[in-house]
Amino acid sequence: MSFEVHLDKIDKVYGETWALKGVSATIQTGDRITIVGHNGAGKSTLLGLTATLTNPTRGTICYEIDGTVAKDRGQIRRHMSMLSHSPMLYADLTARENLKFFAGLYGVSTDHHGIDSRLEKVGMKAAGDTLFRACSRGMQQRISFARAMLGDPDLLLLDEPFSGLDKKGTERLKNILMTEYRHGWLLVTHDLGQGYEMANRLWIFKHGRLAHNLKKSELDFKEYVSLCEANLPEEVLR
Amino acid sequence: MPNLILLMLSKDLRRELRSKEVFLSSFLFSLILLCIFYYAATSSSVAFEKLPNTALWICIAFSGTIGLHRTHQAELQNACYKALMMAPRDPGLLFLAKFAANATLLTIMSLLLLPLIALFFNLDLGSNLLKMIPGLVLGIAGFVAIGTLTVVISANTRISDILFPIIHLPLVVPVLIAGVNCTQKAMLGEISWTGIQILCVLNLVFLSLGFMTYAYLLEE
Amino acid sequence: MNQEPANNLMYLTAAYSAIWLILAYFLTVLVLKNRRLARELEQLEQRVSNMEKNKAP
Amino acid sequence: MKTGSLLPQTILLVLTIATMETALIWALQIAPADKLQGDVQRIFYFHLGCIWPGFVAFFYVLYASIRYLISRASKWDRRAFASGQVGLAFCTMVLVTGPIWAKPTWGVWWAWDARLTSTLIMWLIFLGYVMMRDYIDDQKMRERLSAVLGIIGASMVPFVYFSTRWFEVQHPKPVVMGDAESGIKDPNMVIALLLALAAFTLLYLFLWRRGTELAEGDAKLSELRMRMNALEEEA
Repeated sequence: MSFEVHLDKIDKVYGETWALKGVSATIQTGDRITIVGHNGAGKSTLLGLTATLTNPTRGTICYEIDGTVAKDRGQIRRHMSMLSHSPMLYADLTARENLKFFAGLYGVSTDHHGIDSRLEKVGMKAAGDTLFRACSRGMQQRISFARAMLGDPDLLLLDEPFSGLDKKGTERLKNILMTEYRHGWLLVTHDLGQGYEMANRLWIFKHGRLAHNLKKSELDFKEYVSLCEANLPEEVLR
Repeated sequence: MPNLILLMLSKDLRRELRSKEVFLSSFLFSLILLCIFYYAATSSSVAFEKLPNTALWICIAFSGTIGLHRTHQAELQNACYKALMMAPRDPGLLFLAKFAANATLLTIMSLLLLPLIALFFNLDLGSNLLKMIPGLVLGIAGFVAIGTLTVVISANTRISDILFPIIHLPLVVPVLIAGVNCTQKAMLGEISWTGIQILCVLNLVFLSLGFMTYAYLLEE
Repeated sequence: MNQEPANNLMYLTAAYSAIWLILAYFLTVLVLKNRRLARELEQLEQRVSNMEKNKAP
Repeated sequence: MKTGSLLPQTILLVLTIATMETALIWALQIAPADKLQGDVQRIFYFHLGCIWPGFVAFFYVLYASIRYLISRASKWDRRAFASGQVGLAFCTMVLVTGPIWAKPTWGVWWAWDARLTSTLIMWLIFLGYVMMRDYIDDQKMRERLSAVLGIIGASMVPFVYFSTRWFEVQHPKPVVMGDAESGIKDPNMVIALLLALAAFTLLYLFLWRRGTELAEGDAKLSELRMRMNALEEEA
């Protein structure tokens, strides 16, 4: 199964600010791309655009599924899902009820057992019947990962999935991402070390432009950090 | 499609049973409204007993607005609505599902309100209850059909809580006029067929409008 | 119908002046916005040309 | 381009003023006073004159909003918005002149007459439409949501009219002077009414054009400002 996204000269304008400017790139099957950029540099916008949640002001996005161009939004959406810093799950439902609802909504047929095995994969089987609001932030994010994985997506859109997690929680979620998931993703993050470790492609955004689009093999971590420092303001790098 | 509606309905009902958000915001609020209503009526020497229908619809209009706003806020919490927006589903069907869930919640709320109104206004509902149901249900359906759209529209503005009633209530005036008439007649033991016909037409128009335009609201 | 004609004329005047007042208000708002727009456009165009001059050499 | 659009603009303006003058003269001087209502009835010419383009304005909002959602071209949003604004202004005129006419004829400023009520509700619907735009920052979002609200609002207008009238049948009017004895009979009255209609239609066209141009200027301005910001940020 191949799933490719072609971005062609994308402009996106919000109010009077330019979120994205002339972004052209291709996301190929299995690309694990880490995106860094200063605040408001259009990283989340890019994820929203890729997820077909919003339309570009100018330019086109083209999706290719198994070599044929897909037009139908529903069909495209089945191949992607999003995991962001907000879990996108209902606080008043249990983990199991949440997953059941979204499985139904996304047209994934899962019986009781299926939901259980998905919860087991993220190590949350025991907490399946606790209310989502009673779960810790780390647990919530793991359940949210199970939600994102419901449709077995070919491309994961990760919008700062680690924010608000402690070190242990981050490690755990990262491990799950690296072991349980085999396809590509777009990861927006502030943590350069993590971003570099998890990626096989590195994107650096500056003022809404895709300033650098590099393969991981082209540069080592030190070079990456210095490249980021050259492009990004200090407050992003902390 | 029935699947999707059932799914949304069971989710919203379960959420409601746990959080009691709509119950608190709508039903208890209506109770307070009824008290105010009593004192406002009697202090101006209006026969309070003659106003059960008025009180019913004022409660529905006000608490319905609050309830709709509340349920949508709950969707926005944790960005759940974003997950709904990304669902690979026909937006029109999503609208119908959301509408069905909202309408069911508000209908249950108003059915709970009916005995209370009968009690406060010394009304003998027994024989006329069945005659009231069509007007009430259709009226609420129309109210919610528009509300399901306007609540999303106003949620994207900076002052959603204020703007929602301002844009919602004028749009549902035709529904309210027809609904008020239907239930008033029903309380007198008649059925207003014209009123029910009008309500049916309005519902049809609202639902098709929502079916066609909801796609444009499910964007960022 | 049972009012004095003079009184009647007062209402007539009131109605017509109300129309003109609303119209005048609308027009004033339009004109004022237009002026502000023209002013800002001029300023911006100047800024743009300044920047381009700075860029050219 | 600017000089090209200036000539029709001027012609339209001159035409509007001329028709408006003639309509005024006809309504206030030439048309005879109403037998029962007296001179107050003269309010009616301009009162009715406002309603008609008000309706046109709202149906244009419907049309332009649909065109916007199909094409997603900002020009349709600007046209719809300008039309909504003018419609709101005309609706306000109707709402203000209505009570002024009602007081000497009906004896009260406001009666819950179907015409008054439905105009009031229509006014509220479009006040919401015009107001909402100020509270959405993102342009595309504003255009999209306005278009949806415009469609819902404008398609509600006939129902508002219908339902308020239907309601009136249920409850006979209070002591209201009917229009049976008075009303428009004299040919000069008809001419006055037609002239007022023509004048306000022309006025609508003129104001709508100006409003659209203003919105276009605004769009151009924010585009420029945005490019400036981007340039300065990079520099």
